[in-house]
Amino acid sequence: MEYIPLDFPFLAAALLVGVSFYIIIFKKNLIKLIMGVAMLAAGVNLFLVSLGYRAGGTAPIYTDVPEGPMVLSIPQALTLTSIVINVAVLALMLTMVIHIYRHTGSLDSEKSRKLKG
Amino acid sequence: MLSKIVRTVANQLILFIIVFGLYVITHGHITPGGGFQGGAVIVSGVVMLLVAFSSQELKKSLRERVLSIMESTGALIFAILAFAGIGTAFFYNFLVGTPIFGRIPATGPGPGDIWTGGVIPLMNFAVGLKVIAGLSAVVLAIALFSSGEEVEE
Amino acid sequence: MRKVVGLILLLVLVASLVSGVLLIHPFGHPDASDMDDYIIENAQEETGSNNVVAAVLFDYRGLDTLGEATILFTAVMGVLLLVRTLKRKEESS
Amino acid sequence: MDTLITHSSILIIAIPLVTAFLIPLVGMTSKKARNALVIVSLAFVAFLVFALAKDIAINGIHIYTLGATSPDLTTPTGFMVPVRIILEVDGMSILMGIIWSIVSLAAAIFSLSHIASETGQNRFYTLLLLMVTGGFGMMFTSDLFNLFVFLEIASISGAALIAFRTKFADTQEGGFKYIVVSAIASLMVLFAIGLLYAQYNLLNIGALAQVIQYTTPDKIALALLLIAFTMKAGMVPLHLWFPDAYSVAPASITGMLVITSHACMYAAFRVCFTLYGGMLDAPVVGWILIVFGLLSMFVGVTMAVFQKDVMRFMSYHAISQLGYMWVGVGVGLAVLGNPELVATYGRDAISGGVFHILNHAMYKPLLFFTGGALFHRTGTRDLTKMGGLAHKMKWTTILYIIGTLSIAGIPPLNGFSSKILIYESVYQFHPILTITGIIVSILTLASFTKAFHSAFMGAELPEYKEVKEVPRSMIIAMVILAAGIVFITLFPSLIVNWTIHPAADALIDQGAYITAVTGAVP
Repeated sequence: MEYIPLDFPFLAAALLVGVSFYIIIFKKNLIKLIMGVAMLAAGVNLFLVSLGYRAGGTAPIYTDVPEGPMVLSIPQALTLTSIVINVAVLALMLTMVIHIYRHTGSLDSEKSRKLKG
Repeated sequence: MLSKIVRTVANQLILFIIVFGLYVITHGHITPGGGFQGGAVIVSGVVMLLVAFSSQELKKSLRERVLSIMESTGALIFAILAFAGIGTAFFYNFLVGTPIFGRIPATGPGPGDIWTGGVIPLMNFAVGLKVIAGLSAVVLAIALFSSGEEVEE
Repeated sequence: MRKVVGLILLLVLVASLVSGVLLIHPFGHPDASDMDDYIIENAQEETGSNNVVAAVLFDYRGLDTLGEATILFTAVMGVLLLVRTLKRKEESS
Repeated sequence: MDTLITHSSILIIAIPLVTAFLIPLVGMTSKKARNALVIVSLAFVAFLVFALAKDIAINGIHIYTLGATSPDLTTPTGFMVPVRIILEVDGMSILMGIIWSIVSLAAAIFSLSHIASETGQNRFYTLLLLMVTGGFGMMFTSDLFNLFVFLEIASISGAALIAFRTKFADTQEGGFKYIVVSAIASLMVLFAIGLLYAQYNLLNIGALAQVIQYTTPDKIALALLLIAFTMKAGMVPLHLWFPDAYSVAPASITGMLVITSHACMYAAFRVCFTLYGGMLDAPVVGWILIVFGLLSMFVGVTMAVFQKDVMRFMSYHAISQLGYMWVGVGVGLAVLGNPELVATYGRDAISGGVFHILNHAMYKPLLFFTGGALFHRTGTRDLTKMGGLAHKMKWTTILYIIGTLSIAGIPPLNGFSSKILIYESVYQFHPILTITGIIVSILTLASFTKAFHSAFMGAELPEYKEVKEVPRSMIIAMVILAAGIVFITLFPSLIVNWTIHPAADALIDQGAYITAVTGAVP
């Protein structure tokens, strides 16, 4: 495909962010909350990496590449960084949820709330 | 612990996964890939072992103490490579032009040369070491923890 | 009540995000690319790496990658801190 | 020495980082060596920060380009925009750096005995040092994406440290809330970075500020950045996680978390003043900050009155005190477009807000540390269960009194000097702001007196017969901060002239920040 008339990747990223915010605001289950954060990260990463696309461009690696334009390289580096960061965040979140489940016996964010104030 | 077939296949497959991961790490500066990606490939092999065998079984061969040392070492090598350029500036690529990984490829498309990239291949190795040790430790720790085992300090 | 407020906020957020992403450049045709063009042209010469993304990661934006590696280290330390045994071993104290 | 100064900005970030990588290795062999390593590295970093501060006072903005052939070569030869990551330290950044170096050193010393009976100490100190790295990175970098990376380092290590005492359920919940909030906030920041990058293909704050147009995507990016940073700093409509997270952490970490809140606040100021600067719809954004700042002041102090948990009580006061800074700097932002008003009271309002950051960073960690000292000896955070501790813990009592008088703004102490600066300048903008500030101040004094009464005064309770004064290292840590308070109290004009006014000017003067990156203004 030579040219995509609508900004489908951008729209998909924005909608993915919207859906994940819906999950984060309305869902009570902590695991679903974590899934929401993971989806939010996926949406933002999709947005970042699609920013760098140049129509008809090749990957910015010079080894045996055909002649022609190359896609922008910085968004790819940023996305790679962001993916690793989110892996780290998810690992820590899941550990904490296991602890919360051990302590309270529930994954419901309303029920497990012990603190009042 | 899964059946004997799965365990045997996993035992053989892990070698290929490690070799492929090392290939991705080593060629990070000329082909798609790098330390993070190659490290993640190898850790996926560790996860396969974790599924095939039990976490208690795997704990015997992957000591957390060793993983912890590996991870700190990887991180330290990375930081020291960054520090080594401080004669000019932090993160200065001081190996470009020297005999070690110092060749400069011809500008424009061309076949890759492994001896290029300056500190980049070395940093890829450091990051790869770090990612392998770190993610394996996390996966193993969470698996042990959620199965009720106490993790050594 | 809380749900209504949340829904309104959500709609405002989604509307602004969608309008934001539609107002930037059309997909596949970046407006400005000075910084990236410089890197694509000079990466081979300056860093000797054929892989421009690796050059960006480890040379042009090295501190980001060091930070990224640090975050991974932090998360590993955090997870190991949280799953540690709470009883001190006899011989180590 | 000159070489050390040239590289000092990156060394300040890198030394705690490398030490953090070393801690797991050193900690395996010797505990004493590990503790000494932590303290020595943080002390050396503090020394470097002060050396850099002196250099900046003399030579102006410090700049460091990573990986370039020369550290002051911000743009590649013959090219107009910066390609590499640049660290840029001006008056405001170095003020935050000074605060962070003092508080982190005090927190590390406090931790020595505060967590001495816990397991997992190696990892505790590793994470503490990583948090120090993240904070310094946020304060010194001039690259938006790098800011995001360091924000994540600070928040992930902070969350793990909040959840340090795993045997209690509330710590896990506090840590979880903190990491969810920071993950959402930092992803919003990342989306905003994407919007800005798409239009200008730049990531450096100075270079972006030069070309920014304030288009609709820019406005959305501004909204996202402001929501994210104010949420992370604990401004009122988004503050619900704040007391839950801050009250359950070990006291030394709570002291440091307060400063990470300030660092997020600093990032918000950086975005408003430096990134958008002259293009900004200044009165609107200024009024938004003022209104929510007032709300924070009021809600924080009223919620604090009902708290029985000493750490929650202090956390709500932290929200309320943060409100003063939002109001002070918000007033300065609201008049930013008008040079006359900036000269008459805008600069003073910003100075007041910034000065209050410095003061708050001294007395709030001190108060949290005294709260931690009480918890260390009594094993409870419940104020109603304490009593008569003044007889047993004399040092803690005196230090608590210093902190209380300072937070309430009692005349000779430092809290007063910054509050009076805010009151005077803000009064010319709108009198109601000053009146609210004074009311909140009175309520603060009242609630701290009440807490003092229930914890320290009264008869000795039988269950605390055995209570002793806290160990020496905890007292040393508290005395460091109290000494900071006394120093500011004794020499307010010195502090204002040498650190506060340069910081306020650094915020107002957008051009200097841009020029340092891009060379001459076109």
